[in-house]
Amino acid sequence: MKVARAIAVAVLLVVSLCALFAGKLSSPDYAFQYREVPDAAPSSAHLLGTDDLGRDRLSRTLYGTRISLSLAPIAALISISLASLIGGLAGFLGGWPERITMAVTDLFLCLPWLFLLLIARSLLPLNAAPLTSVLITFLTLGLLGWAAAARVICTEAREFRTSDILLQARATGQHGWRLLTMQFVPRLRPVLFAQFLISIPVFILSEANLGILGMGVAEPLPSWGSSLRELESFSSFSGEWWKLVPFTLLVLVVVSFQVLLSREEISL
Amino acid sequence: MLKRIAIRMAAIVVTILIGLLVSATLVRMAPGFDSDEHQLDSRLSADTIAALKADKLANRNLLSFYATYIAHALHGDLGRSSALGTPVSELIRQRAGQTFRTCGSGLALGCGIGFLFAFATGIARASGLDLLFGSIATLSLCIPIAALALIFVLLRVPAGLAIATVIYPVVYRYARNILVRTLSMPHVITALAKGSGPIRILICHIIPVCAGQFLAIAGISVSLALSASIAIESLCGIPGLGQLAWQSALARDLPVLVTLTALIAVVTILANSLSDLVPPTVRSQGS
Amino acid sequence: MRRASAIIVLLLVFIANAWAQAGELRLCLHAEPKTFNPIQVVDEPSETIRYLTGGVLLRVNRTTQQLQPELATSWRVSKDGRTITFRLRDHIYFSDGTPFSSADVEYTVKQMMDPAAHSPTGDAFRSGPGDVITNVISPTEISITFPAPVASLDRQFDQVAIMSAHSPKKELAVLGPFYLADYKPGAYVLLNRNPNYWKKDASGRQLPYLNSIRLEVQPNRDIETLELRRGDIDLINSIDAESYDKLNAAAPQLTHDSGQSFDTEQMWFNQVAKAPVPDYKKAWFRSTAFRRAVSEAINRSDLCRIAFLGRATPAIGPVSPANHFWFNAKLVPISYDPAAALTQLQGDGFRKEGGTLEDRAGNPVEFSIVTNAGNKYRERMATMIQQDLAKLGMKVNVVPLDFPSLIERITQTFNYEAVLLGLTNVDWDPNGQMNVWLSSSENHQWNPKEAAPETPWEAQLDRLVRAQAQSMDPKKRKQYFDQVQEIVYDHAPFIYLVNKNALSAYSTSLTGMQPSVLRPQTYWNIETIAKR
Amino acid sequence: MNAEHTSLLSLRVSVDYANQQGVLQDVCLELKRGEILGLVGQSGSGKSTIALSILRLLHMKKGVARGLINFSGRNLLDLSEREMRSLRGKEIGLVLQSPLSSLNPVLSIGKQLREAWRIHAEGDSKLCSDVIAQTLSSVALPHDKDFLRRRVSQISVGQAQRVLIAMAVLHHPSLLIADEPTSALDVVTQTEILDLFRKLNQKLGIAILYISHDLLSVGAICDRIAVLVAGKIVEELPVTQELRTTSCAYLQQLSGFIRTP
Repeated sequence: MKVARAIAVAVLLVVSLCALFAGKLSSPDYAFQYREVPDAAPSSAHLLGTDDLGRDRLSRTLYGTRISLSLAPIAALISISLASLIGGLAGFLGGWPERITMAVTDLFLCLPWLFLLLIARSLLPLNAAPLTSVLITFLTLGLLGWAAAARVICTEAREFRTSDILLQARATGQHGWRLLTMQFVPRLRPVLFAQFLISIPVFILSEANLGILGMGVAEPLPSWGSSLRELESFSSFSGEWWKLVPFTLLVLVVVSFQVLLSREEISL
Repeated sequence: MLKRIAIRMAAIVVTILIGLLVSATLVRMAPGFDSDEHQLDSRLSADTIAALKADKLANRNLLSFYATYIAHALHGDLGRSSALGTPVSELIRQRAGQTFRTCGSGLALGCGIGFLFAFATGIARASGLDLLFGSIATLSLCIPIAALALIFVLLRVPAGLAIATVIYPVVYRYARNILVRTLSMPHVITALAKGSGPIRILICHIIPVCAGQFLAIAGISVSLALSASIAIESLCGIPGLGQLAWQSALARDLPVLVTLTALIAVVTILANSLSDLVPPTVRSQGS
Repeated sequence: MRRASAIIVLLLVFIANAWAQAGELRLCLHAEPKTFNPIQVVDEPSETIRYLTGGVLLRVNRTTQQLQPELATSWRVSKDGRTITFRLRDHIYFSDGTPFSSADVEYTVKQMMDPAAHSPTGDAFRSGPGDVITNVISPTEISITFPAPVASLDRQFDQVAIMSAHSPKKELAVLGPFYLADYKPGAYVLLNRNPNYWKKDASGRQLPYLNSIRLEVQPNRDIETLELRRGDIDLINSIDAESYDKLNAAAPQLTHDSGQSFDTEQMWFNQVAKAPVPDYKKAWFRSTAFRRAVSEAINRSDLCRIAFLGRATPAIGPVSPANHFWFNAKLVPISYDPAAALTQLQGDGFRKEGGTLEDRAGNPVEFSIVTNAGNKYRERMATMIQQDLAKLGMKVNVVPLDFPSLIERITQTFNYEAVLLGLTNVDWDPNGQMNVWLSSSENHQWNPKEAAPETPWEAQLDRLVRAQAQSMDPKKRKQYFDQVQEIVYDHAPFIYLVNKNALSAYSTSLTGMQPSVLRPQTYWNIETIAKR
Repeated sequence: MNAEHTSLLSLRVSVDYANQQGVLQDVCLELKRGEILGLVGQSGSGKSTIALSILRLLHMKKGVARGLINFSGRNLLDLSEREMRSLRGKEIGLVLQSPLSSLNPVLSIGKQLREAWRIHAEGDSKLCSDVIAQTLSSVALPHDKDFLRRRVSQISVGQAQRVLIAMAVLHHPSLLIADEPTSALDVVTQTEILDLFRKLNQKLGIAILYISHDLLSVGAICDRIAVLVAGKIVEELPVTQELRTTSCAYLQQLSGFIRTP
């Protein structure tokens, strides 16, 4: 297990260092179209080949890592915070606040949010800087992603409210903030951690899907999501392993997070 | 008891009415509500285009749409699709069975495998297993849903499996982590100290205690399955409600979208009420 | 013994299956057909079904681009271009057994021209105010008079499927090679062979050869390609360049490139006076020099080579060179010349400071190109144009939008700067584009519904397209249209980018295929197609 | 041989947790049959770790035990999981500190008791209910149907603790490990439970490893006291009758031991 953890740390470290020094490791212009060599296989000039417009895949992957890997965890944190705030409070308070919150959550889960995103895009100026629109995209994703987790957390909190761990903790004089941090948060941690792990790849992919509403990462800025969209016509992949590099990286990073964050030993 | 059920039902009805209003507003306010792709067809006269849009323009006034919709819905008439011209109730009748089968099998399979793997990691006490199942979960989360749908068509596998692939990671992660937490609870240690074996621990001391949380997970996976079915059905060309939802979203088909929202809301609320059926496991002392 | 009989039974089942499938053509529709009523057809899936089921009086031969007789044995257009007279075939029956006569033609025309019916098919005949007069001369002869001359009147009848005036089945009684047998919404449309179809082949065998056609509703083009490779479907009418390339690499015997098509991909700038765009930007977009400079700075051959994988040709104007009769052969391909483009811009008061192009007032040139999201080729073209124009110092933002939002922006709110879209030209005759060039029309996309032409060249365009519509002389009409093409070439209200190639793919088990660049490319001669 | 003088449990273990090394460092303990050994120490000194490592349940807390745990002549660390399981509850019982959460909240008390019996015993349900009734009365609890049908939320803390004890001694184990069994109880209940332990020890001859930080209660029932500080045994003393009665000064001294390092 220790080895696994060391590997996980190493993977995350290497990936983030590569992203940080993307310009040093590859061609600094991720947007330049080498039009003589579109869709090329790896070569000494382009270590991971080029994409359909002849842009260097390696630098696009690295710059994309920088964007996706810094923003997706932030969005995940936003949605976790919202979920634990809303679900936790509702479950903790019980009674009608809980019932109303849960009704809102149910409603939230079935509303056609696509249209809200479309409305948001129509409010955004067409010439918004690519980076701004990425930020807004991830922010929106974080804000819309809490409902499912809030339900689980609420059930959890309700059990906690009625458990005598709380009673006992109260009896020993813990209250307020201390109760929250000492008892409640550690108890919620597994669920929050699950939510975090689920959200990261989901957010990275949703960003790509929002691209088709005009709210994703705008051209020519790269992101993992837009690289992963290439998988959608995967029948062309026979033997072209280099097109799977962003996908492999994403899986590696999330698995590393999993290894790193799962402290609990499970056994019976 | 009867009163409680009545209040509960009323709450559900109010929730759905609000849902209807919000979704109608969202659709109506979305850009492109008034437009029609045939507006670009230079062969058509302005008259014809106006006629093509007539159904949609009748719904322009949101409040009057809302009032007529509810009035008609009370008489069992859900209106007519503005894009397809067919009664909404008929559209739903034609397609509900397909979605029920796809989502049902996907849910059963996804939840089944998710819980099974979660229990397996719990019982086998091997963190290697967790890493394996967790990585499978990560892998299926990282594949774009369009690619997933395509893979399943390529392998000629039923679409239910694609939905299961979407649900499994979520169920596995939540269930496994709740399981881990429950495992370290004192009553499990007591049971272990009694000499109980792992299966007995699972069946008598973990599942009943976590039933609420597990049902909450099953509940949210219903809404997950429904939203996954939109993408999967429209990509795989399965004539279900998900495909209808996507087509209507593109066409800004207000009556269909509003009805579908209500339908999804009913299913979601019912699914999520599952976890409320189980009383909180630990009641405060003093009764 | 038991095993042997089991094998025989299995074999028989297999043969029966193979037999049943042998005469069935399978292909995909990309969306749900919206109607089965031939006069209400607007969308492509409905049009496919109309084409396969509808019997028409005259048909445009998609290979020779000439008219040929079908239900009408001969026809005559009057000198003023308002009246057409048909002589019809005798002893023809609808698919349900109802006999066919001139009354059915009269009924169809009346239905189509009924203002309350809002028939899109009828729009092609609505040239002026007034009523359409039909005159049934005999059961096999009819003349139809329109209130105003209709440009290439006879060719328009290619779109008119004759409906029965008396059949209880209404529009489901058809004269075409197939009739609608089964429809499962969202899943498939099944057409069966029309036993009453009138046409016979040279050896006297009744057509069509195929027993049935199964049209599967399948919006996903990747899956469509996959199904073709597997043999689940037999035909892809128009396949996109990327799938074509993949298929060509794996199974070259399936693919067919018919060359440059009539469809154009183009971009245009927003020239609407009341558009919510800054005034200084409007001034750029309304400057011919600016538009021409942009046009010249776009590397069209790169667009064809990279965005379309070589399966497209640089476009010259509204008429594709593939349209041999109507294309103005004097026009030369627009040369890629960024230096000349810059000079032209400098002549218009722009100057390049550092890496940035600025207008006279010092505003940096920055604009956005919107296009419909999900269209890979347009997104690619926009991104390539982004880099091409960066060489002039222009900053271009690419914004993909979902289709309804895009249409709302370009037809209602005019909240856009430039747009990249494609227009399909179904018609061989450019008269179908008339609404695009008339400045008062809603389809005059760069500046719709002008009260009066806002520029002299738009006034000239108005005059030319009206003149060609009035004239019955093909040579005269060609001259007018040549001038239209020259004006569009010089003023670039539309910046034409590429003409896609007409690409199709079909199984080697199909015989009698004659793919064409005109729609429907592969099955236009459906009655003589057979499946081995 | 007198049973009183044979050694029941002797251990010498070191324990590491995944995130903390040296939780127990070479701890030696010896427990004779029928003896009550008090294990005292501050919270965090590793008392509960000893309890869990004897039952080989340390992996629940992600810990590993090394060394020797000799119980009735067998080294527990060498046993298979199956052998260990047949030992738990039958020969070694465990009582945890928070009685309300140590009982399964969704099962009735009767069901949990029956479960505890059935794991290690054959026989019909008559025998089972007899044993349960007998054991419940020996811990001064009612054994009517109504009580057995209750859940943990419907009984008091003191009752819950008695149920736990009843469950632990159902099979008359030779060793009972009580991990801070009285810390959640009020003073009156505490005294009652302590009496109960003493009674069980005398009547059934069950040896008790009594873990606590409460010196008074330890002094009240134990034969010997071991003091655990930061994972090491620092003192092991017998408690004489004399000390038990006039113990204040001595206990104060012990407190010093516990607090100093």
